Amino acid sequence: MSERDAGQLRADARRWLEAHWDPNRSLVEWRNLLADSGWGVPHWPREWYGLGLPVPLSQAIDEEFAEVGAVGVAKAGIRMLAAATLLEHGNDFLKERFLRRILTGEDTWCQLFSEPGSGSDLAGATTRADFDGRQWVVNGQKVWTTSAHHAHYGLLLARTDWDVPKHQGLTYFVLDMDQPGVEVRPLRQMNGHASFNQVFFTDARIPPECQVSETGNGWRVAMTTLAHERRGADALRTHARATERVGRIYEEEARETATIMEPYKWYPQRAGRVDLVLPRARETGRLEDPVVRQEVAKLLILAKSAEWTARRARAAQEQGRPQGPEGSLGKLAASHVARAAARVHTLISGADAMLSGADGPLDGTIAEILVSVPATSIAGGTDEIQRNIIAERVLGMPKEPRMDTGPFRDVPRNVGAS
Amino acid sequence: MSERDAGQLRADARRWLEAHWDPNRSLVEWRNLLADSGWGVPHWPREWYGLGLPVPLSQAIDEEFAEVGAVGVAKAGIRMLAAATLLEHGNDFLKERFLRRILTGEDTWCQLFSEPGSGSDLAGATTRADFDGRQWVVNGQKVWTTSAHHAHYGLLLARTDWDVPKHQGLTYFVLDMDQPGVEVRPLRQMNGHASFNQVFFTDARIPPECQVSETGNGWRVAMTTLAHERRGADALRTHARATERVGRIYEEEARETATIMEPYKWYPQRAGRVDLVLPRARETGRLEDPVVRQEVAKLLILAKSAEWTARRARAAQEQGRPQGPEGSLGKLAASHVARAAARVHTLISGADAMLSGADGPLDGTIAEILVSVPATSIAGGTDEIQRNIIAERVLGMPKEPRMDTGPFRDVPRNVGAS
Amino acid sequence: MAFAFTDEQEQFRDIVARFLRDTSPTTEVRRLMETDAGFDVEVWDRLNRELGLSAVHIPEAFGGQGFSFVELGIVCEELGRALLCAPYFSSAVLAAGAIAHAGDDVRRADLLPALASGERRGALAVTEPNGRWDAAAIETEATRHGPGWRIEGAKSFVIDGHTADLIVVAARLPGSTGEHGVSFFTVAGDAAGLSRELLQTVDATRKQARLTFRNVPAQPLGEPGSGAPALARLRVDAITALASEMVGGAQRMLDSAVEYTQLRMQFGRQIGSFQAVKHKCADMLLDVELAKSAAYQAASALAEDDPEAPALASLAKAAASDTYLRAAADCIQLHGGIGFTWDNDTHLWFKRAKSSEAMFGDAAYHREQMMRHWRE
Amino acid sequence: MAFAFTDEQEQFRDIVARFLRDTSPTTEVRRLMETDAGFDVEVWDRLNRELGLSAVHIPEAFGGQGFSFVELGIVCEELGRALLCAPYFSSAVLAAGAIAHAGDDVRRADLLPALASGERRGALAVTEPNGRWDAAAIETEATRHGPGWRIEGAKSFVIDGHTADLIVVAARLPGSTGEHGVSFFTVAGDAAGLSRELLQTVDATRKQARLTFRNVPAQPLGEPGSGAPALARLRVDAITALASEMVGGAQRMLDSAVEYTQLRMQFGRQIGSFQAVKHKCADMLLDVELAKSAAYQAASALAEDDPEAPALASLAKAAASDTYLRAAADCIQLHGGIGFTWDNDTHLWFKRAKSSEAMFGDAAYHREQMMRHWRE
Repeated sequence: MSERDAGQLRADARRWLEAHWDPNRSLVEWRNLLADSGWGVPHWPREWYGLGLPVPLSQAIDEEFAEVGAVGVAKAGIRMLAAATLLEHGNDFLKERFLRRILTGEDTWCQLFSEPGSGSDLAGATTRADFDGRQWVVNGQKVWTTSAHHAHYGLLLARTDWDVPKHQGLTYFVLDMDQPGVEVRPLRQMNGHASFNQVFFTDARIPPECQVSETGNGWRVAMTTLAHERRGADALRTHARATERVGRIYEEEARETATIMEPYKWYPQRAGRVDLVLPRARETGRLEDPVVRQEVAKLLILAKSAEWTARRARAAQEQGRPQGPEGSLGKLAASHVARAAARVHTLISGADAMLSGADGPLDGTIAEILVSVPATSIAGGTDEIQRNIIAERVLGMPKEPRMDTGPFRDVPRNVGAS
Repeated sequence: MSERDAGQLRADARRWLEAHWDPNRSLVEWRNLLADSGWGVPHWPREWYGLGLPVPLSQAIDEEFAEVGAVGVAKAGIRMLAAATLLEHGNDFLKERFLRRILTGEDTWCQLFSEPGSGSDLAGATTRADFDGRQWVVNGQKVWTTSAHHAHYGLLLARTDWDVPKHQGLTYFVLDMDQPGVEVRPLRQMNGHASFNQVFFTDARIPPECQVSETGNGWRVAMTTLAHERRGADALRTHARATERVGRIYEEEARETATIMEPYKWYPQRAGRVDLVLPRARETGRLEDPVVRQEVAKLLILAKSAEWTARRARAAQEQGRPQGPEGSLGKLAASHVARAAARVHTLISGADAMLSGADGPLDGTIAEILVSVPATSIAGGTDEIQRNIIAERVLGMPKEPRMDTGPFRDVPRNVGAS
Repeated sequence: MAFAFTDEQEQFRDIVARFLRDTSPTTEVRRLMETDAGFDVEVWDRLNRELGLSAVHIPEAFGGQGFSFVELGIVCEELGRALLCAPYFSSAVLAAGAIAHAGDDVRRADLLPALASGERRGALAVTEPNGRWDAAAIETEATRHGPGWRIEGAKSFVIDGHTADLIVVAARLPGSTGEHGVSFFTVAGDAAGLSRELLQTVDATRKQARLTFRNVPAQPLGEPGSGAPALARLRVDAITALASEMVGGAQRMLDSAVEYTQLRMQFGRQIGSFQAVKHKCADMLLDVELAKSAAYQAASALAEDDPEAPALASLAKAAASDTYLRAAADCIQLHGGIGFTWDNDTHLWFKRAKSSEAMFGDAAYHREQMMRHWRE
Repeated sequence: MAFAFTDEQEQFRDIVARFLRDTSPTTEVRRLMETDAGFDVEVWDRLNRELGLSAVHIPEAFGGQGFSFVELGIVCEELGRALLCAPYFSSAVLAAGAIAHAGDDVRRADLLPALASGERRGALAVTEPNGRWDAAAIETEATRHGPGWRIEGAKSFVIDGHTADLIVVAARLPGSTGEHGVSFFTVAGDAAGLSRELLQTVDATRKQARLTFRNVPAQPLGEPGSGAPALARLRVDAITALASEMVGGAQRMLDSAVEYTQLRMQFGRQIGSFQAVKHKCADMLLDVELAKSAAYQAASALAEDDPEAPALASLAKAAASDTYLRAAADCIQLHGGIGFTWDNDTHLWFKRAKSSEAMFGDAAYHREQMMRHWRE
């Protein structure tokens, strides 16, 4: 599409917004308008609430929305992973049934992949779904489920065949969370927060029409969901701002955002809060100590280099270059940065590093950093798994001999892990 | 044996030494006397040049020798590994033929185990020995062979059966180094020294009576040799002193020692020369820098803790306690110490760290440290191999699945590596 | 000095370890860390009645068992391994140590027996809100008041200060500065004018308090104003005992990691069979053994009044600080997601490690202390 | 600033890389490092005639191609990767840089074209036997002598100083101290009173010399005595270019390790399939990519006259120092025994890494420099 078309499109968007945007509408009413008009997700197909535009152009439209401060469709949380997955793999029934209420934000979703017995090894899931002739019956347990306590639906990966290799025995479902067979319990972390849940299934039911993948083909569909997870995280960030304007719709959106962001409020501390290091070192006077300066410098070198490396990766992509190794390195770098930051915060804080809550430095923020950082090198794939991926996919090094290629029934696994 | 017997024994030794010790004898003449009398290796069996005494008592005798400054049998180098191996596994012919000239020092030995294609994986040796009906014919290559250029005999591990698992197809031989089929070439290291050799075999010959192990049982015998290697290193140390007295025999012994020690002259630099760190930091004034003090302190903490850990292991053994993990950790600790020492020497030397030889600090010693330290984490088993050993043997962690358990012929291996 | 424990010492260690296995399972640790007092009176009594642990290193003349610092180190190491919630460190190590080093025989005879028997619990108040641990940093003042003395000032980071029967306070004479004019005084836990508030701490298994003294009656320990040497010696005791405790905790983290990685299966294998996991455990073992050697060396140097003891104590504390935190962090890492949960026990040791790292000076501080001894 | 190379820059890199693959195989590196001159005249000519590399960043007005420091960084990165033995760094980066920063247009027009064409080779003599690289450390004196000037003193660590046609010397006016009174002078390589001796260096692929000036005739570059700012700017150029060279070398070490561990079999497997080896390579990659980003950032900051350039240059040098040495040491380690032999090429880069680490200030020095910029 040419410059001219882009300009034309922006004009159309502006005209449409002038005609319809009103901060005093209700959030759902407005978003239904967006769904009907296609302006909410212009890169989606015309038949499903979109305009079938290429992503770059849809960004132009986002800018027009930002221009007038117009609220967009519900983007944050797992719901966008659900939408992307259903758009790519769902049948018309599923799209018809779920997509609109995803966009309006009326439905919240959660992802039911990880299990106590299969963390690094997602494909080793042992939650089972058995077809009783009328519907699927689910038994087992999932864990690390964000928002499960208020989610309406879950994206479920369950084992439907135990006699084939593990990747071939999984099926992908949409599960209705609001039923007796589903129990959600909060999972408390070592930093005191409970941002995740455990989900227990006892003869939970799934009607046949809520099966997303063909039986045994769930892993491929799960790959789609995981591929969109990064973009989801970005959406989360962009979503975080744009919440300080007046009007009923902004209040409703702010409430929605608050609920969605709640589980993530300690994430900045988990990353080590490098931003606090220099100010703290100055205020405490520790920056006068050359030994402290060396440690601060090591951290800043690491953090800045990691940031530049990420930018370099994005810049190269924007130039249409094949993504270099820089991309896949970000997560591993983040672990180093977080650990180093925790070390330096401890060094700077001295005895105060022993104090938490209201007694602790920065009203407990430093303490929260110290007890949250260990999650960085684990959550979303441990450093060890990242190194395997980097070595095999980026450096092209040979895989290790595998012990789990036979029928899943015979693969040694955790018994009653939790 | 009781205190009394020990006293009696010391008295006998003293009396014998008074009667026979004479610094103006030739080294070989004296050592033949020791072999005939049994006083040279009292812990060896009576029928083979010893007195059949327990090791502790033989140490008492060593002390009596030291007392009068009497020279002992030839101990240093590979020859003592040869002796220990032959005593344990050799037949009478082999003992008769080799042991005496080992003790007198007339014969020098070398160890022919490592190959270019099998370093960490000794049992993967591909040097072959084939029996032609009259004798064994050896073809292949060995490497990292100390003293091969002046050795009379070699302890050879060669493959005699390719159709069984690798540990079962090896045979242990004594090889006469002085024959046309054996070519010795020096192997130069990155630090410029050439303390090792490569040894090439082209139809080298071994008479059947020089086969030490049964055919295919060589690995077990090699284990004995390797087990004695540590003690051998100790002997080397103790041997290093006691060479500054007058008399023909001392001169001959000094020459012998010089030849044997020659390949090891850079070993102190390889270990990092921690002893030089504080003096250098003082002389250069770098110790005034608190950042340098931190780095020196980290090194000293590491080095002293490693030293104490080794002492703790020995002390526990002397108390007859089962050896704890401390023992097997020494080599891995030494790698950390050496690397840290090289780092600190660089930090202390500043721009001078770029200079070597006569232009370099301490007449090139610092430079030699910097280019020798990398050997510490490789020679005698890489750090990676050490960690496997520690994890499996000390911590009892499970072994990795093995890919090399089938017939050796079918095991993937290096082709023409060197 | 080639350090090795005697058979008697090894047996003693086994007895302490067995007692702690029975009395301090993590269920108990979790129960007690949620309480304000932070310890179980009955277990405290048994620990003293049955094993006499508070008396271990106190001279027989003052109701103790008269063992050396090596035995005290063994106790601390096992306490650190089991993470026992009890005022042992505050009372038996710090308060008793201060009295032993600063007091004359009269005060010793007066105070030590009750601490040795565990009948009374002491606490040491040296550090102030500035967090420093050296004499020069002390601002709390002790002033004559008729026959007695009065204390005015604020102390912080006082371990078990909110529950102790007896507070040993470091204070300075009015107008004095630096090392001069500083010495110890004793104050009753329930003295008028003393207010004590529990601090919120990263490590809930060891309680700390902020103490405010408003004209609080106190009795001097030793010659008022000349306690700097006693304080210096006490610091060496404190970091040596703490280092012993820390290596015990580090060993527990290693044991836990090795055990879990052999239970946990992923990709059809025990994760303990993966090289990355094995090598991390091997590195932990080396790390822990080195730190142990340093702690043992420091303890036996103290036992033998070796003049090197202060340098060796700083060395041991620096080694233990780095090692314990690394071991705890690695133990979490090797547990994966489960290791970051509240229900998994690893974080209890991780938080103790983090807190101990900062207590009485961090690794960088003690490396510098060590180098001051060895500079010339 | 989100840094990315343009397509033109990537093409330029490919051209340089291809040229170096042809002209600087390790057989050549090994041959040349054994010679005193340490470079091949014919390759030097081709490098300038065919690619004009010495001219890349020199203004067109003075016979250069007028590209930015980013292109210079690309050249240095590729030279470091290939370990080319040539006086590029000494002449094109250091000597030409000094003339460009310190000289007036007359001297520039007089001197730069010959360096840009490679027809003459320059060297920079700033550091003295004390090894320091700051103005205050300069003791060599420049004194007026009739119409001209004379240099008296000793310089060391002068890269290619024994073969250069033109020496750019930093010297101070008699009686001056600190930054004041320091400026640059040019001296002919064969000037009377100049003695030059080759130094024995850890890194034989880059020659360094000790220069002694006894009343040597010299021409001033810019106003005598006021060259401190030029020297300061030159230091930023030097460490940025060196950092670029170093990350090129580090990348080569990674490539070599990845290649070898897939060829080498032990225990019936490619050693590259062992997790310990894979994870070490993954860590190397992260390390190298981070150091590259820092080097690119510093180069583009210089290209854009960003006031942050000095801080970013120190950051890049510190990162490159740690990364290059680690990468080279890991590469040796991953080669096992063979990696420690003379015949294996790894040690050539290891020695360059070790030497570059100490050149123009080590990592700790540059971390401190960086913090001075960011302190407030």
